[in-house]
Amino acid sequence: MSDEDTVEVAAGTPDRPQPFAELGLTKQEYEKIRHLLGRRPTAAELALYSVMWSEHCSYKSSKVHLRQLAPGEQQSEALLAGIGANAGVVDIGQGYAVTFKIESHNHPSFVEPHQGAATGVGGIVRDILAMGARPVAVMDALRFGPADAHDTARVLPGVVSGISFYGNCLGLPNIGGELAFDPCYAGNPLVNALCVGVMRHHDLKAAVATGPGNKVVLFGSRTGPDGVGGASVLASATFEGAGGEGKAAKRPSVQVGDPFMEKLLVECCLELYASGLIEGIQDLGAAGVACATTELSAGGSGGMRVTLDDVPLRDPTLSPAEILMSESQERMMAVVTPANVRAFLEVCARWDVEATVIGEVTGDGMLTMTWRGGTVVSIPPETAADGPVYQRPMARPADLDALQAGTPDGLDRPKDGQGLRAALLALLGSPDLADKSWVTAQYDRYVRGDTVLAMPEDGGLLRVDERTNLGIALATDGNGRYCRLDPYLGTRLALSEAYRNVAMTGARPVAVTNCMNFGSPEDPAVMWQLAEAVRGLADGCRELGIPVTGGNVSLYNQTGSNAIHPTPVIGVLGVHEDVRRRLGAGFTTDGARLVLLGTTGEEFGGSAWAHVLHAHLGGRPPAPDLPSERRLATLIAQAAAAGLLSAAHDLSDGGLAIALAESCLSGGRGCRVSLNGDPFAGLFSESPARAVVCVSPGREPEFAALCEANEVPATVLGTTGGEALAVEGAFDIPVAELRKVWEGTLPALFG
Amino acid sequence: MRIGVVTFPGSLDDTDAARAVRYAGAEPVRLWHADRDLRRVDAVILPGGFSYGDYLRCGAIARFSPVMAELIPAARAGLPVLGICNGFQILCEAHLLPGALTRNAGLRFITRDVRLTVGNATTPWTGGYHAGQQLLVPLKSGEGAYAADQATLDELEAAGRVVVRYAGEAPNGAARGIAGICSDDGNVVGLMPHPEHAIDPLTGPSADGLGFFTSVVRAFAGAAAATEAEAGALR
Amino acid sequence: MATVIVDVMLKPEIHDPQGEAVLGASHRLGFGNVTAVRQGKRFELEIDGPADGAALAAVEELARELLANPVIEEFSLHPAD
Amino acid sequence: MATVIVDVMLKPEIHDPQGEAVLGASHRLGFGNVTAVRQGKRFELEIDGPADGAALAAVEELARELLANPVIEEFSLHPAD
Ligand SMILES: Nc1ncnc2c1ncn2[C@@H]1O[C@H](COP(=O)(O)OP(=O)(O)O)[C@@H](O)[C@H]1O
Ligand SMILES: [Mg+2]
Repeated sequence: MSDEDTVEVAAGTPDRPQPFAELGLTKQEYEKIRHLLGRRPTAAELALYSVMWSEHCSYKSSKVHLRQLAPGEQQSEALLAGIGANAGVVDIGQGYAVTFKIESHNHPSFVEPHQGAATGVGGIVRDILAMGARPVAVMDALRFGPADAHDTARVLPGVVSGISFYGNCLGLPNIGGELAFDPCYAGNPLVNALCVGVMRHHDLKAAVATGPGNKVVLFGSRTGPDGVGGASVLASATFEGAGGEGKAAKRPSVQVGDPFMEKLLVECCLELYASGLIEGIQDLGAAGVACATTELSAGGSGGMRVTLDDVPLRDPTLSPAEILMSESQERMMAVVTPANVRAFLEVCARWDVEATVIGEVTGDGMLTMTWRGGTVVSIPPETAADGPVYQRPMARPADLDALQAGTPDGLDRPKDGQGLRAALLALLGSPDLADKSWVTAQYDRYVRGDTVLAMPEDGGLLRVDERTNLGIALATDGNGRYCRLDPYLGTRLALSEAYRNVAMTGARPVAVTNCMNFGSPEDPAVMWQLAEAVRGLADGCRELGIPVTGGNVSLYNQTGSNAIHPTPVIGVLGVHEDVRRRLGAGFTTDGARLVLLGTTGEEFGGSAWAHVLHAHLGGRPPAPDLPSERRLATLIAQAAAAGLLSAAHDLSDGGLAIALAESCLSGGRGCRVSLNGDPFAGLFSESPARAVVCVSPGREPEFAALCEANEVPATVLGTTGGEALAVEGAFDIPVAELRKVWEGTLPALFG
Repeated sequence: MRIGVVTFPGSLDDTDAARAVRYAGAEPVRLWHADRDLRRVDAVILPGGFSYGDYLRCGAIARFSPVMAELIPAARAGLPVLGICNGFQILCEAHLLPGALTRNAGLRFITRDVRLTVGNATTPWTGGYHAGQQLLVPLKSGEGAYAADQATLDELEAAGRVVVRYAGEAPNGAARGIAGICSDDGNVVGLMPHPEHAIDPLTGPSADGLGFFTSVVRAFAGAAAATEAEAGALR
Repeated sequence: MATVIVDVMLKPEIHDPQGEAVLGASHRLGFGNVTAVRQGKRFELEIDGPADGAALAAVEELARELLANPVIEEFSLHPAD
Repeated sequence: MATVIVDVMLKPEIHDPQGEAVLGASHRLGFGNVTAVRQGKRFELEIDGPADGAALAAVEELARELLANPVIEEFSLHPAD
C-alpha cells in the first residue's frame, strides 16, 4: 500500500497539520485552498498551490497596479498578443511578428552568480520559444553593489560568465544591455535578461490545452530535485520521519543550466512547429510541471489528467510534490493530437530530446494527477492559476520630502576649464560610464549573422529579412537614482531613454516590455513606489502611443529593511525599415557638422555628476518630455532614411560631455565644439529628449529644414575631426587620454 | 560548386557559413551529423558553435559522429575542408590537423575583431589572398589558444602551414600567434577567427573574410577547367 | 616540497550536464557498461615543505575558499603518493 | 557496480592558464607556500559489474579515445576506494 497523501487520505484526515507557512502561504491563503477544495489539500496539491500562489507566479501584490498597463486602442494596433501571454507579440510588417520580454533572475544570481544568471537567460528564451518564435537575440540589464566591493568581485564576474556561457552556447547574439553599480544593490544584484524572437504571423502559438483526448507531452531534460528545497518540508511533515527526513536533506536550491539541451530544444520545437505537430505549448519555468499543467488546462477547453509516474526523473526518489515543484531547466510541455504523437516523438528523437506522454486533455474541467494508482491532485485548475489578489497598503516614503528638498543646487561646481575637464574625466572613468567591454567582450554578438548594431551603440539592431532589409532595434534602460527621487518621473525617464536609444538607430519605436525590480511589497513605501512606477509607465506609453506587451515583477529585493532603489527596467522595441540606413554613435568622418537636438535646462537631480563627484542624491530628477521624445524620434528616422546623417547619439547619464566623449571614442576621432551659455550646464545637465548628430556634408540645409518641420530645436555645436575633444574656451582632451581613462576602469577592478 | 556545411548538435554558425557560401556564388548543401553521407559535395565546412555543448573538450564528441567517419577519409584523399572555430577544434580532435585548441590565456570568452596576416595563400581556401595580406575578422571563442609541441610548431612553420597569424599579440595566448593552419597538402584548413562573419560590412567588421569562400570556388572552377581541358585533350 | 591533490566534484544532488554528455558519448562509442559519469576538477598543488597537518589544513582552507564553490561543489584532498 | 576514477591532466609542457590563475589567487589570499598549481579533470565512472581487469582495460580505452586528448593531456585511472 502506498503511504502517499491521496485525495482519499486527505478527505479522511481533515485535521492533519500541514506546513503551509513553510511553503510561503499565509493562514488565510491556506484556509482559502481548503475552502476551494471542500477538504484539506493533499501534500501535492499544497505544493502546487504554494508555487502557483507565490508572488513570483501569481503577481498577487502587483496585479491591481499592472491593470493600468492594458493598452488603449490607438496603442494596440500592432499587437497580436499582449500581456498575459508568455510574451507579447507585435506585428512589424511584411508578414513578420516579433515577440520580446525581459525577466529577472535576481535572487538566484546572488546565491550562485554563474548558474543563476545562466538559467535566467535559459528561462526567458523558453518564454519566447513558447510563443512560436525563433529566439534571435538576448540582452542583459545588470546592477551590482559598489564596483569596488568585495562581494561585487564575486557576483559580477560570475553573472557575466553565466550569461556568456549560456547565451553564447545557445547561439544567440547579445546585442546590448546595461551595467550599473550602487550600494543599494549590494546583497541584491539585479540580473534582468531580455530575449527577442521572430516568427511569421501564422506561427503564433497559444499556451492552451484544448481537445479532449489530446495527449500531453513533457519533453527536454529529465526532472530532478532542482530548486525543490521548499518541498522538502512536505516530505518531513507528511511522513513524520518515516524515511522522509534523510530524503529531505539533499535538495538543492540551485538549478544548473544546460545550454546545449536548450539549443536542441529550440531546434526541436521549431521543427515541431514547422511540421504542424503542436496544438498548444508551454515552457516550464518557475513552478515547473505544476505551473505548466495548471496554465495549459486553465487556458484550455476542459481539464487534464496526468500520470505523474510517467514523468522521466533524474532522481527516482522524488515525491509527487517535488516533481510538481521541481525547477529543472530546459523542459517544455506540449499538447498533441493522438494522430501526431508518433511524428512528434520522431522529431524529438532526431534532436536527441527525450519526450514522454504524461497525460491527456479531458473535458471534465478538473486537473487530476495520479501517482502509484492513487489520485494525488484533483482541483479545478483555474483556482490555482488565478491566485489571490492583494490591495496592499501604500504610503509615500517618509524620507522622500527630505530627499527631494536636498537639491544639488548647493554642490560645488567646476569653476574653470580645468575643473570642467577634470569633471568630464572623472565621470568617464566612473564604473557606470566607463567602457563596458570587460563585460560585453565575453558575449558573442555576431552569431546568426544578422547583427547590424550592438554594444557600444545606443540600441541593438538586427536584420530580420535579408531581402528587404527590414530590421528591429532594441534597448533597455533604467535609472534607480531618478526613481528613488520620484518613481513616477523616473519610470517615464527610463521609458523615454530606451525609446530614444532605439530611435537613434533610425528605427521607429513600437512596443515596450518591462521588469519591475522593487523591495518588499509588505513595506507600504515600496508598494507606493511600485504603484507610482506603473502609473508612470502607463501614462508614458499612452503619451508615446505604444503598448506595453509584457513584463515581469521582481519583489523582495531587499536586505533587512533596506530596499533597493525602485528600479523599473524598460525595454523598447523598434522597427527599422532598412537596416542599411542605420545610424551609429561614432564620429566616423572628419569635418562633419555637429548639431545638438533638443533643449538643455539645468537638471542635476539624480545626475551622474552629483553622484560621481559628490556622492549626492537629492532634489527632483529631470522633467521627462515625451512629446519632444516623439518628435526627436520622428526626426531621426526621417533623416536617417533620407541619408542626411552619419551619426546620432542620445544624451543621457553625464549629459553632452559624456555623449561627445563616447562618440569620439567610438569613431576614433575628436571634435571641436563651442557652447552658448553656462558651459557646466551645457556639458553635464541631463535634460532628456536630446541627441547629438553628425550631418552629412552638403545636406545641412535639408536637415535644418527637417528639424524645423518636426519642431525639434537644433543648435550647431561645431565639427568633427582632430585628435582631441575640444570645447572652445574650456579644454582640449586628446582622444587617447579619454580612451585611457574610459578603458582602464573595469579591467582595473575585475582583472 | 556544391559546398557542404555540417550541422552537429550545438552547431551555431552553420547558417552563417551557408550564407557565406552563397555570397561566394556556390551552392550550400546542409549535411547532418548523424548521416554517413557527404551528398557528393565538392568541399565541406565544419562551422563554429558548441557541438555537444563543448562539454568534455571542444570538438571531442563531435569527432565521433557518423558524418565524420565519411569526412575523415575524404579529407585525407584531398577534399577541401574548412574548419572554423569549433570546426577547427573538431579537425584537431580528429587528427586531420595537428595540435589542439586550449583555454584562452585570460580564461574568459573573447569576442573581438582581430587583424590577421595571411601566411599561406596557396591553399584552396586562401588562394584569392596574397601572402602578407592583412584581414580584419571577428574572433569569438573561449578555447582558442592553439597549442602543440615545439617540434610540431617548427614543422608547421618550416612547411609554411601557418595559414593565418594574429597580427600583433595573440589575444588568447595562441602559440606563436597561430590563428589557423593547414594539412600537409593544404586542402584541410582550420582557423579560430570567423571569416563567415566578415562577408559584409553591414553585419561584420569588414568583408575581408569572403576571400576564403571565393577562393575555394575559384580553385574548384580552375580544377574543373583543368579536368575539362584534360578530357578535351583525350577526345 | 610536497604535492597535495584536491578533488572537486559537483554535489551529488546537483545536475551535471557535462557528465551526462560524456555518458551519452561513451554509449555511442560502444562503452555500454558505463552507467553514470560525473565530471569534476582535480588540482595538483605543490607546497613548500612537507604535507603535514598544518599544510593540509591550509590547503583545506584554500579549497574551501577558492577551489570549490561550496554552494554546488564538495571537495576532498590528500597528499600525492 | 563499481566506480572507476579517471584523472586527466595537461602534459607538463603544455601551458596551464587555469592553474596559473589559481596560483596567483592563492597568493593574493595569503597562501604563500603554494608554489605551483596544475588544474585538470576528474571523471567518476560507474560501471556495471566489478572493476576487474577487463573493465579497467575498457575504461582505459575510453579514456584514451574520449576522455583525454593525447596531444595535450595524459591520464591515469584507478578503481574508487
Ligand atoms: N550588461 C550588458 N550587456 C550587454 N551590453 C551592455 C551591457 N551593459 C552595457 N551594454 C551596452 O554598452 C553600451 C553602453 O551602455 P550605456 O552607456 O548604458 O548605454 P545608454 O546610455 O545608451 O543606454 C550600450 O550599447 C549597451 O547596450
Ligand atoms: Mg544611449
